[in-house]
Amino acid sequence: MAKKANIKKDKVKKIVIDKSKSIIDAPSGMFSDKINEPFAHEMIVSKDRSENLTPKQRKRKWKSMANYFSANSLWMLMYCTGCCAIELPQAMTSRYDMERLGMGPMATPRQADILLITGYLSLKTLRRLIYTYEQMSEPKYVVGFGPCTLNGGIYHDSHAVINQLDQYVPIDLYIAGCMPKPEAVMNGFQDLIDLIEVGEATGWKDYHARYEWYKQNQKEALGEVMIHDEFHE
Amino acid sequence: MTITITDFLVAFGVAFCGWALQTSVSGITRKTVARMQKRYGPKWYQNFRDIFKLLNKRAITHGWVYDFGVIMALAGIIGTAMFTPVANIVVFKGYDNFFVFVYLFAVGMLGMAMSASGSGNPLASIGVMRALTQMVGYEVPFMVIVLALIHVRDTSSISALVDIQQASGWNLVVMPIGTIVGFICLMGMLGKKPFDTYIAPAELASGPMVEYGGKQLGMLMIMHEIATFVEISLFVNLFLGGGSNILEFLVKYFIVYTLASYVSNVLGRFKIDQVVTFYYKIPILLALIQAGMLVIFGWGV
Amino acid sequence: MKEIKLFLGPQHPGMHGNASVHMYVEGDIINKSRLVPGMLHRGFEKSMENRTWMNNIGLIPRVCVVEPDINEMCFAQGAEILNEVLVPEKAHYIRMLILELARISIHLMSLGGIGGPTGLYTAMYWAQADRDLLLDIFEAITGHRVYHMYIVPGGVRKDLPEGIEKLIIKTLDGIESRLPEYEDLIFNNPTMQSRMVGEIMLPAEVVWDLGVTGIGMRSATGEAYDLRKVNPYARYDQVEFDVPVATYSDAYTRMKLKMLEVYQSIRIIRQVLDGMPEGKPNVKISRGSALKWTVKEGQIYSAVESSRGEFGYYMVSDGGTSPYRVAVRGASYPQGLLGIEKYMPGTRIDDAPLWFDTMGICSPEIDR
Amino acid sequence: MMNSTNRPGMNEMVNELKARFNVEEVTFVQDHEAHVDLHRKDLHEALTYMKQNGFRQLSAVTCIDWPNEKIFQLIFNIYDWSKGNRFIFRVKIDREEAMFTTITNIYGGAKYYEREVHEFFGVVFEGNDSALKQLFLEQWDDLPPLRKDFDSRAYSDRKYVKREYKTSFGEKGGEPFERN
Repeated sequence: MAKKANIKKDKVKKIVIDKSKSIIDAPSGMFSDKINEPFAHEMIVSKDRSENLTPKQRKRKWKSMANYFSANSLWMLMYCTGCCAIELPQAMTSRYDMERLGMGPMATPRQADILLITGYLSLKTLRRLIYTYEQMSEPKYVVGFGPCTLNGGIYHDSHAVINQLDQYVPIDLYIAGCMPKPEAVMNGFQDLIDLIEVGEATGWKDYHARYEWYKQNQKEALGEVMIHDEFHE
Repeated sequence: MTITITDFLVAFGVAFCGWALQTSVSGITRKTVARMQKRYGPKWYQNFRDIFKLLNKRAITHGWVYDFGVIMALAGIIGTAMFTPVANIVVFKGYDNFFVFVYLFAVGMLGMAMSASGSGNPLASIGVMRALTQMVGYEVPFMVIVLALIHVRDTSSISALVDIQQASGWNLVVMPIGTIVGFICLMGMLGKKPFDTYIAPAELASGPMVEYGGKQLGMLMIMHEIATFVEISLFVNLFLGGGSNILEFLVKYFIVYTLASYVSNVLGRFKIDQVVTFYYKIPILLALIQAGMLVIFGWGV
Repeated sequence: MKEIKLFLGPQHPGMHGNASVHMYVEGDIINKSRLVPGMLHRGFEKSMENRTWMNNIGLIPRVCVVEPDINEMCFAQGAEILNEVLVPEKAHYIRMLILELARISIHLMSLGGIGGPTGLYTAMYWAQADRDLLLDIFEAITGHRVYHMYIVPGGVRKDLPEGIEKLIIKTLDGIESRLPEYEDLIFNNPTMQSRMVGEIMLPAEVVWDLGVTGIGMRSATGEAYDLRKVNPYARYDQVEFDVPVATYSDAYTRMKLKMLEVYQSIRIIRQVLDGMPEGKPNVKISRGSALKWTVKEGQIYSAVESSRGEFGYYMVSDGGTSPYRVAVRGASYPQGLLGIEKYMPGTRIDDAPLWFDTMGICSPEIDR
Repeated sequence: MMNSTNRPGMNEMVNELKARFNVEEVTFVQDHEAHVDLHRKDLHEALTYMKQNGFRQLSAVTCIDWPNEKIFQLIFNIYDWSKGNRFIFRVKIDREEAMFTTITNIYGGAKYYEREVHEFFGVVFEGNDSALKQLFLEQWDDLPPLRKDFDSRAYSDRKYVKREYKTSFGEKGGEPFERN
């Protein structure tokens, strides 16, 4: 695979536009200024004049290094929430070999960086998913697979499946297809890596900033987020 | 012999280089193992990226025992690595006794166990319990072999053992059965399959490490790499004659680690009772035979 | 020793699919265990009532994610019998081809899947690589890799593409030549034997008690209880194949039977390709829009043999354009729910993930 | 639909059933599949008799809702592996007072099927106490979902946020996409 050492400017721009779409529904004014601040452009510029950096820019440079490491070592959580998980083994194993991108499966949410929401989410899963998401250590990223995470997909009229996932947890990237082929999955991950490298995958900051809003939505759908894991006799 | 500040710096250098070496070697092994699995595998420096990413993440804590245990584990292992003789670099000459390793190593492991139990997750406690059980398994045959070796060579200093081997042939030749037992025990120490029962992602979700994330996990990964470095160096020094120069040592080191990885790649995982019964059957028997051959009959010496 | 409560799943590397096992363990031994299903509950049976017969073809493969074709077969077969549609001979043969390819693919996945709980990841990589070749065949025939929506009432959606036989034979030859390698890696491997031989027993009485079907039943009773033999559907009575059976059902035997079934499926596919009749692959079942296709009033239970056992749809039609009620009988229902409750206690926690793999438990078909 | 079958064992079994129990109607759907409408009081004895005669497997227990007739139809699906014959017993119970006696003492495997029927239809099985708890759903707050008078689309619309599409599709531009 061709390594994208230099991110092409037009590609970055394209993704940024896509990203803004997914958060367009959010009530305005809830973002702090810093979250939406794109520093993709500055990062590319700062390579040329690296000597005279202000402290802020220097911090940014450190941040971009951090982003490089975050982007190239994505550990994903093995949590198959729905159908799309069936193509993940294909993407993980010999033919497509996700490990080339530095990605690998991890056993617990504490260790993981990305949460793959592979398809539809029933209410029962959503409750556990919120727990899992909140357990992951930051920075963390969420990828939604297929139309079910966007608008319910084929289960839009089901009594058990939620319709719009970004109401409950922030999504950094969607991958299209029902189910996405491994090529699409790999391509999506490459896009996510690019997003992280330029610092655009800020869903987790959004979750901090609009925590009340997310919690409100979660409660509306779930009644209570609490899991009563009683041992059913 | 007086210990100067330079010695300390060199010792730290050994620990640091050991970490860098092991991280690279394991990266290369990941790549070659991937080829056995019909795929390309990650970049060879992937492990460095993983570690730096983890150190870069935000940390959460489960109480001071949890945090302190990690630091204790890392410090203990770095301390052990400082004593490790690498080829002709022996920093604290006269202090590189085998028993120093045994005790210092325990500090690191204890820190790890303490921290894992401090996280409060039942899976972590089960993992720690299994790790200790497994230790009981492999320590006995390993100790039998090494004590027999120390008895016939009349020294417990690692560098002295290396010198003897350089002069009169490797211990691999003197005690072939013992070397095999040593290698099996090394697999147990490294936690390679079939002896990775205490990590067992399938049922324990990585066992002691279950609650670690972010910076603590990064530190544990560094600790794990250094511990691997110490263990393999110990094996190379004890059985394969160390190295007269760095290159020779590195070649042996690489071969041992790669061999262990390849073997583990085609084996499944034992259950914990199977681990203990395994160690208490064949390796201990072989170890006793070898010890008898060495100590009573003096064959090969 | 203190009894502690452990959760295996839903987010857990040892779990197959999105389900959870709650268990009380003492040391390593499981004292009590329950499956907690429903994380994949989508209300399938309700959704099917809200869609027309033809629209349902897009929905039903999703009942069991790993093995979608059996759903299509059940649905199409049931609707055809109710409506007295005569399916052309060629369609039957193509259906058999698809079903057997699917069987190989899920058995390969299961063979590799044993690598997950036991740590033998090499097997997983190899098996998935081989399975991917089969998915290529599916893509060439049906246009989809996983959900094919190919077997429809009245036949199959379209004819086989030209020259596909060569691709299939080549792929199957390759897989057959590699199967001995799997045997060496999984079945002749001493560490794997120590994990599987004599573990997770399934005696014959337990089989009858639970109602386990499929490989679990055949490996315990020693009888060829396979719907393809007992009640042949499609044209399984016109091809020659053996059903591997055993009388001692441990994890090893069940995995071995899966392996042997792969050989038999390859044998069936060869015969199917040789005896492929000429003609059309489907008949026109309705005049005008297929969406307005109605099925005659009646009830039917249409069952096929999946890789995990008897898989069936109980279909009720009131003569309308959509099904009145469809009840899915998931093949892994007995061993998944009652089996875990009654017979998992006593095993060790190391065996719990293996239980899922060797018993063949598919959580989406339990939850639906 | 056939009225008789040539398969060995089927006709004899049907005749036996007719002689012993209060059989309302028998239909042969396929060669090996007979649907038997029984009176609800006879079901347990019939199942016991069938189990003694080779029908050792319970394939499924399920339910059909007929709101117009105000009945639930319970389906008991049993199978004889050695002969390959399938009998499906159907009994009718009152929809308002949906109660039935459990069959777990005859077929132990029915435990979870009954639980599922209770969860999705609200049929109470006397003697199977575990069936009263929720299995698939969690904190469910409406009618049992598989009943005909439960509208899953309305429930979904009410409960879950739907994505609104303001983008215009094609030339018509901005018109809401009509379904059905």
